[in-house]
Amino acid sequence: MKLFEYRGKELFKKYGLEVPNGKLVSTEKDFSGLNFPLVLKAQVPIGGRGKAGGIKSTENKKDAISKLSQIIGMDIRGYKVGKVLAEEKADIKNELYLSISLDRTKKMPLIMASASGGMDIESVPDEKIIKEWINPLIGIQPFNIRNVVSKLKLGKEESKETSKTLTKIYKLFRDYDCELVEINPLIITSNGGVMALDSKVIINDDAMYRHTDIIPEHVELTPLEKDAKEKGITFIQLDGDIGVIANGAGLTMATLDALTYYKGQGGVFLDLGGTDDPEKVKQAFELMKKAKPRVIFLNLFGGITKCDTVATGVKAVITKEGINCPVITRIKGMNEEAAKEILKDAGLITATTLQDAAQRSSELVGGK
Amino acid sequence: MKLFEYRGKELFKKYGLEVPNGKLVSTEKDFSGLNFPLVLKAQVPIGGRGKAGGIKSTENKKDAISKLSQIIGMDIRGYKVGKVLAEEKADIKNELYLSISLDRTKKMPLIMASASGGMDIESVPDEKIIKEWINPLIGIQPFNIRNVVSKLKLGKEESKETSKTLTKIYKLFRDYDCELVEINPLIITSNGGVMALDSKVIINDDAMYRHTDIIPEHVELTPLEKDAKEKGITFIQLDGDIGVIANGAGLTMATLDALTYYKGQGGVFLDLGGTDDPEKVKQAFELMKKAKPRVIFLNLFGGITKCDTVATGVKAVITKEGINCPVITRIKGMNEEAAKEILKDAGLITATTLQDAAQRSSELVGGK
Amino acid sequence: MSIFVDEKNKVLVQGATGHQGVFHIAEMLGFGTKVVAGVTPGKAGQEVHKVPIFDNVQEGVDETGADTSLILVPARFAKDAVFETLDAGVKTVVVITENIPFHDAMEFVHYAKYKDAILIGPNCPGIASPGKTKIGILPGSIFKQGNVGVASRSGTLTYEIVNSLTEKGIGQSTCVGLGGDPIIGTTFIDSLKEFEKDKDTKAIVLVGEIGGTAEEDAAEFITEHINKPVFAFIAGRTAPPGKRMGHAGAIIARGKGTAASKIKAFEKAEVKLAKFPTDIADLVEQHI
Amino acid sequence: MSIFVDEKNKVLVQGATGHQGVFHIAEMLGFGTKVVAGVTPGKAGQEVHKVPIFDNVQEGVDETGADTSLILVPARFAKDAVFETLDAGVKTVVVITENIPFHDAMEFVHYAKYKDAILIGPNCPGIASPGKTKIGILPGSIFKQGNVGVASRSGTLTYEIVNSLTEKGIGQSTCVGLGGDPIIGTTFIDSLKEFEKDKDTKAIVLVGEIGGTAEEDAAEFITEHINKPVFAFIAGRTAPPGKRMGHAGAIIARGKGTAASKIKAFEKAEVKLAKFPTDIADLVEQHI
Repeated sequence: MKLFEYRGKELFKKYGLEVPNGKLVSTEKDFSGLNFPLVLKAQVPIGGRGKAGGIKSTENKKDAISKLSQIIGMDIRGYKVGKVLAEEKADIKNELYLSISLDRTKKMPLIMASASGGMDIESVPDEKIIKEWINPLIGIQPFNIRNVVSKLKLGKEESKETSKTLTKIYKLFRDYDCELVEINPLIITSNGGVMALDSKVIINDDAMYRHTDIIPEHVELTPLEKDAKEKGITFIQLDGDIGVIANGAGLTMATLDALTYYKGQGGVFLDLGGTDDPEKVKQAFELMKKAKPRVIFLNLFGGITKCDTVATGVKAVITKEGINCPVITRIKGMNEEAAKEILKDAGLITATTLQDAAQRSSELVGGK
Repeated sequence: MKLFEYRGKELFKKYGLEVPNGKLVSTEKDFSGLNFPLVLKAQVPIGGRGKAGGIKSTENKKDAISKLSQIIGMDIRGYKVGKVLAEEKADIKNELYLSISLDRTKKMPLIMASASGGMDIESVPDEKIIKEWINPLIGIQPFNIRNVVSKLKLGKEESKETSKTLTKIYKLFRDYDCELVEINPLIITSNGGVMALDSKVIINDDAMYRHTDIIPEHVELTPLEKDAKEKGITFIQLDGDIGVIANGAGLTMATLDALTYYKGQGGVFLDLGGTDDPEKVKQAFELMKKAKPRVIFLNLFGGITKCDTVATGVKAVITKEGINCPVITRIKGMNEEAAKEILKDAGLITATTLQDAAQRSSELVGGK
Repeated sequence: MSIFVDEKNKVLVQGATGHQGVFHIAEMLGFGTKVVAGVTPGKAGQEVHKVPIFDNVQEGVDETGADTSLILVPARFAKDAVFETLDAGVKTVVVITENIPFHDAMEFVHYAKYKDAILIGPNCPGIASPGKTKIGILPGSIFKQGNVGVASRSGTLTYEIVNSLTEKGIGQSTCVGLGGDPIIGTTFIDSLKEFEKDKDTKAIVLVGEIGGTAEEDAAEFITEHINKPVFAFIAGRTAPPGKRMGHAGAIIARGKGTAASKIKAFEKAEVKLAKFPTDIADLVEQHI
Repeated sequence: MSIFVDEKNKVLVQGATGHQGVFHIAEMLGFGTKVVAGVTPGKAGQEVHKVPIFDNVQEGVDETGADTSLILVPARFAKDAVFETLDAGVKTVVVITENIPFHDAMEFVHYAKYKDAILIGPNCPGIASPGKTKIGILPGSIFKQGNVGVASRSGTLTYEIVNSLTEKGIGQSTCVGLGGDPIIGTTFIDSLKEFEKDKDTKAIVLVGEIGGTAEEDAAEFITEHINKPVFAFIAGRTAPPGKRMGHAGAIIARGKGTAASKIKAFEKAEVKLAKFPTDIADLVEQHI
């Protein structure tokens, strides 16, 4: 779960990190207790809000209120701005970059730091990025901190403060099962203090159960999304008009790839996970009907359950509730021939290969 | 450092373990706030105090005061009792044994538990002792707790409470760098609670620097012991009358063994550690003179420093301050012949072999 | 021969008495797997398809000589289950469980290395060496003993590919499902090393997907160390960046992990790439 | 040949610029040891006897190819120093430092195992393979190249024994000081395994002392696995129970670790025991 900036900063404060004095603002009176100049920052769960006009400086209250009204409700790459954080402008001597993420190859946390803070880390040349890996069996050690901080070439006091900060951030990263903690910029103030001007914190969704103090940002689910979530079916909305039902992430992706090859495009897609349970297939069909695609493409590999059992389930939904668009089915695995007969019987188009099925689906929506 | 029982119990309380209501008592008014019957327990850093009369039950204040006066000042295997802990008698349903120690062979903490609490663990047959090793890279895990507690065959609630207790004790063991935490008995009370009736906690001396909250029990050092401590020389008082100076633990022990072989007996012994630094040898001689042994036996292996350099140092002390008992010297290593000449010159008996030196020393005090 | 597992592995199932446990113990026994023990705390003395159940792993190992563990417990108990089995001396661990927190997986993956144990998964379908053993939840019916080694980050997609190989009469030496999580114990490179050494493996099939750089790393390794022919399929060529595509590990994050990058790396390593999953079987047939 | 270390080891010294570091770098260079780097944070660019000093171990390893580390830092920094050197890829670590907390030692000993590294010590004098290398603080002058392997829990006592061997013209293949702490990385058994394999070792000398059961464990191992003649000396036959005899590990605790028990175990394993340290040389001379 990606935390909004202000939530990330609440966690930072909990771990003793300095952040600018600030708060969420929505009306004039919210500015009391804050000293101008201020920075107003749109709270959205994506980067690039600065370029999109979501960050504005302001010198006085009148100007602030006017700028606040510009930011609230703004659309930033599909996210409507609902919350704005007002913060006192910091006294920046030096901007650093600091992050802790997961290195999938080494299977351990990776600290990245750079003396060039404030810019996108992907634009910093690799040799200017300090990298330090932390072994999960022993956690962060004094030498890791020394290795990172000594290469930042800071003054003595600044190094000491940055070392303390890094220790705290790592603790937060570990305690909260983070995938990412990024601070860009982490600044050195002119009195030698260290302060986090931004926060990007992503908590591993699978570990949320042990962080009940983190209240998820309210996300409006569509009725379909809600329905899918309750049934444990992965639901992803893409731009196309072919509804795809498949089992397993890899097979689902391969199905979308095949549609694209034939100039079709996946729309709603439902991944049943690694199952071919007839009950789950039935539920997916019911969901898909509500999504009203132009074609439904069912691509299943019958692993444990026999294909004819699955087909019987599908037939039951179709027969009982009717369907108002063409359905292309392809079921592979044990008893697939019997399955085909059943599906044909239910008026569904049955294909043998993924290619065949993908091509037919694409043609039905005007692909090649 | 071995903690007195009441100190160990203070740590237990800090970690949320139940202990009987109690306090240190020395006068009548100290009994206020305690409910009879009570148990009075001599606070000494060794076991076996029960058999020695250091633990007494008492039903009323008059009796308590009389028994307290019997215990205070009592000599328990060389330890004069200065402190007495008075505790309310616990309601015992069941007595368990529980300890965490270091397994030197496996190089990890070892939990030992037994359903036969209250008795000396060495008298419990091995197959009745539950053993569970904790890997230091991952610390205690839920399965370790399950493994120990399920084998104790307790009731459901009791198991739950014992599991919590074990988790807390392990945390204490690790946090405080313990060599041993032993609770014997750990009792189950009739309402299903778990309570530590005794405590034996040993903290690793080398880790004491990180546990500044632990105030060492005041131990009266003799002037010699104090002197040796300040100079970083290991000082051990044994029963014999031959003063031994040697370098290194192994060599020192081998020297004592050799004396015993010739029916001599080591008295004060000074281990310089793995050094042959002439300055340290000089200090040891000064110390040894104060201990007034009947013979001094200097057994050095000259490793890094040349033997003649060491001998010159020894000669300087002897010549300057005189010595009032025979000194047998044996120095091996580089330039040992030159060293012998110097020592002979200073009026010291020089021996070539350990056997020769040990035999001569023993003879001087009436050994064989 | 085969890699990682063969007919000698004696399997203990953790989470044996649950729905999945009972079902897959039967499936594995049917495949010929030596399932010797199950573990569910508090259920010692019970049996599942005549396989004895123990209270803890150590007892299961001591009583039956189990050397391999199949983990089917829920995500929040998985780390404990893996630690328990490694401490009991088990040397091969297959973790089926999905949705395990990454930090838990990091810890047990490194602990397995400390114990010199093979750990496959998590979030994987398991491993099968046809004719010898199957440890996991892969459908047994799709396999045929033979000379193609398969390593895959996907589940059902692998079943498709294996099934199409079998339909063409091309058998498999070992098929290992590596798992769809970002942190997994056994990687393409680990599998490639073993397949290269395995005398009965004549060709290698890799099934990759978007996310991470496992395919790029594998491509580099193939160039330097692999002499056997390698075939590959990459899923997710049309997946949009930033969306988690079903698997926790299948995500294009910060510009990294695209199918294009993986395909390019494999082409450079002269790995033969299939456009559609089932094309793999045709490619293999043409080349061996 | 020799065990654990030979002339190829490239040594990095942690704590190189302190009094002990400067002294022993010179001593080691004089013995022929390849000392290639030193590490003291903040002192990069300096030299000690022409050995370059680095700020951290990784830089030292990257610049010089060091594969071995000698730890001379104070006790409270020792754990960090060992972790640092292991993470930098160093495969042989010799820890001289004494008074390291046991819990620290337990962690780094197991971490060394995870890294497949050899760790000798802590609280040890180091290791010497005469004619090849010396890594530690043992006096170089006492050694002579030859065929007797020595493993010891003691420091100066070992010097005595080695010196008496050398005086009799009996050289040593490798002499390893295991360390006087209760928790040590390399044990008698580890050394016995290597000595048994080493073609240039014809006889083995073990120097034990009271405390723990390392000698008893070794005796059992000798009976089962060692064919070369083994000689031993045990210090502390007259040590009183409960007193720590100089070494942290040399203590008879709760009735365990007595010299009598060790002597009995060695006798059962047909190990030849010496009454006095220097008798070892006579025994070896008689038997080989």
